[in-house]
Amino acid sequence: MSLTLFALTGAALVGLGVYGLLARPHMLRRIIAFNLIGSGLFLFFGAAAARGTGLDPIPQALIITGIVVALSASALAVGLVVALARSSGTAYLPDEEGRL
Amino acid sequence: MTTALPVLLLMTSLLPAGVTFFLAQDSHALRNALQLGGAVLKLALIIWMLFAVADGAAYEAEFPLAPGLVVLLRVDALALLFISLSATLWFLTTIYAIAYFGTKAELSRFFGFFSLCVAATTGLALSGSLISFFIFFELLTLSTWPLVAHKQDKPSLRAARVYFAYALPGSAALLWAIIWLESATGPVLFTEPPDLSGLDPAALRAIFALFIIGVGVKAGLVPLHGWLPAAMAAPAPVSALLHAVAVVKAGAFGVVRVVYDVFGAENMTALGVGVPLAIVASFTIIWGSVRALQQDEIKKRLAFSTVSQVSYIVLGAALASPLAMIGGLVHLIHQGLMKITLFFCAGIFDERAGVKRIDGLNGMGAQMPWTSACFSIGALGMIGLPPLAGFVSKFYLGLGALEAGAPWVLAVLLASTFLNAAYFLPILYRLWFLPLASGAKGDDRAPGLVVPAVVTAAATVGVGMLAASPISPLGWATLIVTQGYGP
Amino acid sequence: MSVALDITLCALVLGVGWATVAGHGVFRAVIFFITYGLLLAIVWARLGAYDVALAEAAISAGLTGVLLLAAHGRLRRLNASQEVPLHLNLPAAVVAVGIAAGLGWAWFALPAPTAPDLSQALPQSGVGNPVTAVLLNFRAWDTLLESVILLAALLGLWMLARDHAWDKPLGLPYHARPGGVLASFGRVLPPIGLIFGVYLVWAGADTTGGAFQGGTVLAAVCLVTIMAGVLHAPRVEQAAWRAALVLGPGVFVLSGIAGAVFAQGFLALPPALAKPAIVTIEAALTVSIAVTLVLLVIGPPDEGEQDA
Amino acid sequence: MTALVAGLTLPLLAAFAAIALPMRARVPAALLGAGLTLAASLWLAVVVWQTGPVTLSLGGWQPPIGIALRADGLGAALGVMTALVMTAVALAARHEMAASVAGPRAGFGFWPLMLLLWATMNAAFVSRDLFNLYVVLELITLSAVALVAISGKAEAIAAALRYLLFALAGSLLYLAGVVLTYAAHGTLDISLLAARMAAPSDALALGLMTAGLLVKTALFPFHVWLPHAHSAAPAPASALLSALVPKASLLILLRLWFEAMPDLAAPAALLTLASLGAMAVIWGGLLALAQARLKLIVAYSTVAQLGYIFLVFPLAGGDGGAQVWAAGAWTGAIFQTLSHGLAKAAMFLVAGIYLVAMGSDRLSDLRGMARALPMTGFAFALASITLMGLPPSGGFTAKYLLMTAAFASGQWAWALVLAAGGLLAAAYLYRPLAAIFARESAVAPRAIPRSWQAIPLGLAVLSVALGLLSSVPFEFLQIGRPDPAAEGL
Amino acid sequence: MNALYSGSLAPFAVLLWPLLIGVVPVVPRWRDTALRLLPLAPLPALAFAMAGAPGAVVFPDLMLGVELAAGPDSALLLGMTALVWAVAGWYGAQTMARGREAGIFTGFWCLTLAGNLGVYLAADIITFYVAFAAVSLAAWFLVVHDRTKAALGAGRVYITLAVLGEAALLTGLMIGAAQAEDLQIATVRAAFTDAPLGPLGVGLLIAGFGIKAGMVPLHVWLPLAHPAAPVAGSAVLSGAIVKAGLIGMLLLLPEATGWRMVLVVLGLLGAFGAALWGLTQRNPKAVLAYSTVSQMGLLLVLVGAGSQGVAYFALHHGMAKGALFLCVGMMMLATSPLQRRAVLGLAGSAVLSVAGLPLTGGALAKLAAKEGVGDMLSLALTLSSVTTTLVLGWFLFRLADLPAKPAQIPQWRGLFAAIAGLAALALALPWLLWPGAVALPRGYPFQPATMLEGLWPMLLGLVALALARRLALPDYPPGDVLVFLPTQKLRPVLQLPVGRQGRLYRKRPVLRLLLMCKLAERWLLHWPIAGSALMGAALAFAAMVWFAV
Repeated sequence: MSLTLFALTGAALVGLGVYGLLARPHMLRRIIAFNLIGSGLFLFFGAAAARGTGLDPIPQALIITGIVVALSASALAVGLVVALARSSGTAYLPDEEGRL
Repeated sequence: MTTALPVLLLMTSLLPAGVTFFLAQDSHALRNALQLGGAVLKLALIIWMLFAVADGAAYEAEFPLAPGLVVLLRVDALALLFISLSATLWFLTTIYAIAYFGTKAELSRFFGFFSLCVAATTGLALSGSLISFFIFFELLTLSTWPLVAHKQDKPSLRAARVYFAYALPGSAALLWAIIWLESATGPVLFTEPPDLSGLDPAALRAIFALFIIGVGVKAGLVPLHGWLPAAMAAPAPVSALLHAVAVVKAGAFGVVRVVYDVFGAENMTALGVGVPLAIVASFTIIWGSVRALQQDEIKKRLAFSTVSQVSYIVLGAALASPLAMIGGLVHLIHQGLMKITLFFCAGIFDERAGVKRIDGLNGMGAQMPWTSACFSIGALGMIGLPPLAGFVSKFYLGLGALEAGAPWVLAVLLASTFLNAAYFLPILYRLWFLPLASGAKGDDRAPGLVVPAVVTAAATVGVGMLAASPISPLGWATLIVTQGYGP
Repeated sequence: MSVALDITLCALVLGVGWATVAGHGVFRAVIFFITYGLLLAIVWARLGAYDVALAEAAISAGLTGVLLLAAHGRLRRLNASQEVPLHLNLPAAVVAVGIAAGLGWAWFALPAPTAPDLSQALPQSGVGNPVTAVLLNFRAWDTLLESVILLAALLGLWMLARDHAWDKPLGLPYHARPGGVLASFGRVLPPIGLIFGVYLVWAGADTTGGAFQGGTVLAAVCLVTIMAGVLHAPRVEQAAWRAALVLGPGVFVLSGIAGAVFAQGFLALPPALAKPAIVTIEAALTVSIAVTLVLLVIGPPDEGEQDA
Repeated sequence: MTALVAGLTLPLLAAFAAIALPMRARVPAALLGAGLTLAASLWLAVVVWQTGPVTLSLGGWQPPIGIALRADGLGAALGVMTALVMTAVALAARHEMAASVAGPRAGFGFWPLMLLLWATMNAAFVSRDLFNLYVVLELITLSAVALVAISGKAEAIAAALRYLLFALAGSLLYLAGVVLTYAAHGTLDISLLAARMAAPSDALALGLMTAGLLVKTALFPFHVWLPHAHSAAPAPASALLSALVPKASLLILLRLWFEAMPDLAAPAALLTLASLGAMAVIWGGLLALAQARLKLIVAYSTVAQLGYIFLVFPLAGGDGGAQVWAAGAWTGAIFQTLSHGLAKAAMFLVAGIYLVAMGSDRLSDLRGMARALPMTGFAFALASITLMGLPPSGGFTAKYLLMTAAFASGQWAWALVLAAGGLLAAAYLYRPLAAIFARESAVAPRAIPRSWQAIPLGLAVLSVALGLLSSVPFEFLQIGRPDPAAEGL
Repeated sequence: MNALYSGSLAPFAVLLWPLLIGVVPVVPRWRDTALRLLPLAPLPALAFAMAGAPGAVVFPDLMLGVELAAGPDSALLLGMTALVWAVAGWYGAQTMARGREAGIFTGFWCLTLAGNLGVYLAADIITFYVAFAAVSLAAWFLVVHDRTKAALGAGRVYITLAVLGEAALLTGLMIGAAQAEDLQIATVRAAFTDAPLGPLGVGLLIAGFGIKAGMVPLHVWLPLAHPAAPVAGSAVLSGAIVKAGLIGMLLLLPEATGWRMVLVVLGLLGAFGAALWGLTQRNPKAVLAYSTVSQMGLLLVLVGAGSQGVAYFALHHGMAKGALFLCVGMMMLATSPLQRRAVLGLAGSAVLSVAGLPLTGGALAKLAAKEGVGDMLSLALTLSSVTTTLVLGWFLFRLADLPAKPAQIPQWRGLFAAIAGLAALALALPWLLWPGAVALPRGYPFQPATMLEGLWPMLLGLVALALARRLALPDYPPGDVLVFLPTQKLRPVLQLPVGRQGRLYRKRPVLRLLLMCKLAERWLLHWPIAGSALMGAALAFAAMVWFAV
């Protein structure tokens, strides 16, 4: 029951993240949304891993790896957003500046 | 030996090409020696083979690339016909080009591609399978492009662009046709006609049309001929090569291969595609002549004349009768000799007298008697004046047309003869009969330029005069047809 | 009871998640995101995945949050933090609902769970914590690449520096007020944090914890010290720091090669030597991870905005 | 096995060395690493040629516990291509660093990033684990984005950010698929997955992974990030990005559809993939035609060239896999991958030389470059031949094989795409060629050493040689092929 | 390999000799020598013909297999041709201005001569055609030699018709050869009967030969070219070259009857029409040219009627007409009234012969010709004497009026003697050949009825001439049909407006397309759009797989 709950929460988080990633043009928002999707997926994964007898350690390891990967990507992305703002004055992609 | 020879033949021009690219600009002697050495060696090899092949020998070399993708080099009579033309004219054109360019810039590049072009032509001639034919066909396109663009001025670059714009769709069509066909029949070797029963007639007709479009671009079939006159911006040796030896000939040769070695005359007749092809060829013959008549530049006029003349070969193939075939094949050689003479001379007029336009030729006959005489012989040959080379081809084509039951072709030949006369005779008239314009002068004291022209002009006379001899092009063409395609 | 707790938790997570997406203002979104990370850590704990919970709290909520906060501050100074209010984007909504619905459907469509049987393998892995066993033994290749990813991200970040600032210290010029709270905090925290971090690594072998979690704590400590001005931000040329960056992955690779030479194959650990090898690798990794994370947070060498 | 491990670890160690070592020792270390890795890749190819696919369970743990690596003909061939391109790029980059105005930042970052990319490319070619491939893909993405940003210009930052955005979205989609796959089957190993009982959720997993990989492979219409990213990067980096990076995700896509889940190859999906490929061919060609800068033309040409490869899906996928033409189609697609990699790297390296020599890559500024730098002109021309698919290049062999398969399977519309694409390629490559080979040379360009000019020429020659000597590669690619149907046509 | 040749080399030498002389002026220093050699060029042919054209030769390797041999008709005409060429050559050698032009003239004179001889010697159609082309085309140089406007204009018409004729001839020959599968003239001729396109082939042959032979309405070049050419050229053109068409008809037109009527009708039209039209001319050479058309018309009638005396008739006409043209030249060169009178006398005798004064060679020729052609045609032939007398009488008047040029040549007398000899032969040779060539009894010409039949038309002609002298005859430029044809309107037809090349690549639509692509690309670049599409694609692929599996 709880597992289903967590899994569906994970799925909903993914949906939220996807919407944020697509609908919000500010790049920092998008980085946040990206993390939201990732964590939602991991939650789903964790719920799935807990279905059997005991908690499967492999998914946990994969999730930890995934979290680090997400952090790395976020760090580079944040750096890029700052660099973009520094060079162009906005945190929007050039084609989306008009939306500000 | 039997496998080495075709490869060796290819190498005689491929190796000089490779080496020449890396030669310093000013190492003229070495470059010239390479070029001429390769040409001479190739000629020697060919003469050797001529006798062997006449006795029925065949040389073959095979290089598989991928399954179905096999480069097959094979020396048969038809290959040898084309290759001896290209080798002979290559040799002469090399001499001519060396004299023409002197010590101008970018010669290593030029001669590199020049040799590469001949290598491609050689490969084309030797191709024993459709796919190797295509490979060399493309190699030819690519190696000719830098030659057309050689001067790198605006018209040359435009010409090169137009050339590509025509050639590449053509090769796409050709590749399309080849693969379509081979997907049903397996790899097509010229020695054994493919079994076409797996394809329905409509598909076969479409394939045939694609083939003709593919090779027709190079052969300058109207309406695919637009690149040819534009390519006149190239230097004279290139025009000579393009028109007489390599490109248009490759197209015409391709038509012959397609018609006789891929489809076969019977199939072609059964499919009913021969007559449309003959009509296209006929239209090309007429149209090219009419357009030639409208040109004021010598080389342009010659270019349109090529458009017209090369279709004789196509016509010969399309008529699918032995005599027409002989006529077409022999025209392959004859047109080459005549047209190269004309282009040599046009180049000499340009180089030694600065004359590009027809009206500048007034009175040049006295100033440049050798050149003018060669030009006249070439032109008269084109008209079909007996006993020059062009007459022989026309005669056989006419007989072939009657044999094939297509007498209307005679009208085409007739009209063409007349149009040829209409655009060549005024030039001769100007050369010999009109007074020299004031200030114009020229001379032909340039043996490197004139001697090749004289040789080809003499050959134009010779092949006509000695047509019946077994070693003449006509004799060879007859041999091909009786050996390979005879009933 | 527990179900009710879970429902509440999930509702909270979803609510905060919604707020990060739909809320007004980037700063608020960042704050909500940190909150969200912490809530999620609780969810992981509810699932019994304590390693993940720790990683989520330390890395997702903590480090990512710090990164985002720092970036937001930077953007505010660059006048780039404003944003347009949320408008309904129908196509986005449709695909978002579609993806979520798909995943939801998939949950019910999943076949019966089949987990690989680790009971044979675990005793040979040299560690008691199965997650660590997976990370550093069974799927060590993943972990090795993962540490390299951090390195790659750092390299990428450094590439965003301006050329004239390349030889400057990393990050913005930072001046802590001497004697301020941060400065004194910076003197007190390091010893405690250091011990906690090392403990996490050591414990990771058998219970919850590990190189990444420990490294994160160490990184946090290090950051505070730098912010306090106790420790100076390094420069790129300083070789010791760069060596520290590659220490962990380097040791990892070399031990993998040693496995190939002396044991069954690449990355293989003979059961007898597994434990010490893992601890050594973890130690080295921790150093590298800590340094990398610190440098990731402080960012590329920069001179600030005065020249912009 | 040793060769396999060497190919993975040597570039990693070299990258670490390049990070840790001081300035003076950096480049020699990187070049040494490059040389050794090249040797390892060639060695691996030889081993695969002699003994068949090389399999390795990392740490001695069999899947599903551990991760398995397997170097088949396809992986080893891509490894060799990567090694050749990487080596060439390394050599060219050494020249460019010496000549260019790029400061110590680029000089520091390029080498480790390049070597990391190399290591991960090699990892991608041999990995059999879907999650490991996710990590690999992320590593590739981050290195690639960093390489884009290395030039430091504003448009490069924007392009890199956009690239990262697209790529991360793709990663997430792929990750979602991986999560579903593991949740359903408890394994991520491709070989084990091939033998699994299909689950309903697999459809969603496959769809998610496919879409994620498509965006990383820059298939139309998800290619929009590529041209700007590739053209904004410094030329050696562009060469890597265009020639290699999309090939990793492409390979995974192929492995998914042909090895892991061939049972799910729905005709409609295969058809859609190929249709998108066909549209990429046309669209990329048209947009390349519309560009005025050499690097943009070359970048859009990547979009087009990648499109060809997707024609393999209906030709060799699904039910077609057992047909006689499948081997040809499959090998043709890989040939396209290989020859495009070599040729495209050559083109970008030429563009890099021009940028150094002229300070611009606008076509109008490149007039007459062939006169000043003849080897570059020749290299560009040769590479163009491959991209146009003219014989006797590798591109031709690829097109020939694909076209034959198209006709043999009765799907001749794909042949039309191949033909049209070749013509478009000719059209868009003609413009730079015409400019390069124009007569005038306005500004005397900066001197470029011959040893530098020779590098792209070498690559271009290789791309042509791939066609001239295609029988050995053809055989090689059959090693360990998933669906060894009857030998080609 | 075949043997180089088989048979007697004599016919070959006959052809080779003029060609050798023709090559001499290539060397500038030898030009004058070459010109002096002109009269010698046809002498081997003459000797060969006088010997009865013995022997035949085959060169299997030359061209498509050259065969040389001459039948009786050919031999007759060969001799006549050689004779005319020899005398005209001498005239030319004497009168031609030295220099480069003379060199060209010499070369092509010899080439034309070789061709002209060749048509009689050829036994295969290729050799025949080659010879015919040589005589047709090389003669153009004789026409335009003076480079005057009239000469060049005439040359244009001449070459146009000659090329057309060549083309028609070639086509006709091909039709025959295709049926015969052989190149021998006799075989080809026989094949026309059965050839599918036989009638067309015969028609083309008639046209081709007809152009050469001045058959109405293809004769238009003749009245233009003959006056324009230098006298020597006119002489050979009118005397010898036109006979090439005739021999072609004799050799190649098959036995079948369909075409004969055509020839008869056209011949009669020419015979009478051209003669009458000659009265509209003032230039004596033009008058003579029309007379040639007229006489050739008669010959065509004879060919059509299948007369045995065609060659015999042609023999006489060739020599007489050659002499007449040369007389015009002599008149122009005459410096004293005595000389003028002598020329007039010579011309008058030749005229009488052509007109058929009994007991002249011309009368004999007519008698021989009338034999076996039927009453109607016989009457026509008789009547033709009226017009011949008329036009040639007119010619004599015009000749008498011809102003003398101040030029002088040293050997006027010698030349005159030679021409007189030619004329004398025209009068006498039919007598000598009568027994061999004609089946009529030796005494036939002397029969009073015969004589009367020859005389009354002449008298009628003289009356008509007297009348015509009273009339104010119009003065038309030569060329009749051509003058009234709108030839100028033909030129623009050949210069059709043709679009520029590369139309395929007209840029505008391409640019528009590219612009649209760029805009679409910019739209796709939008992340919300691209991203939504991406997520949608994931779902779509999933759906496709789901529904399929």
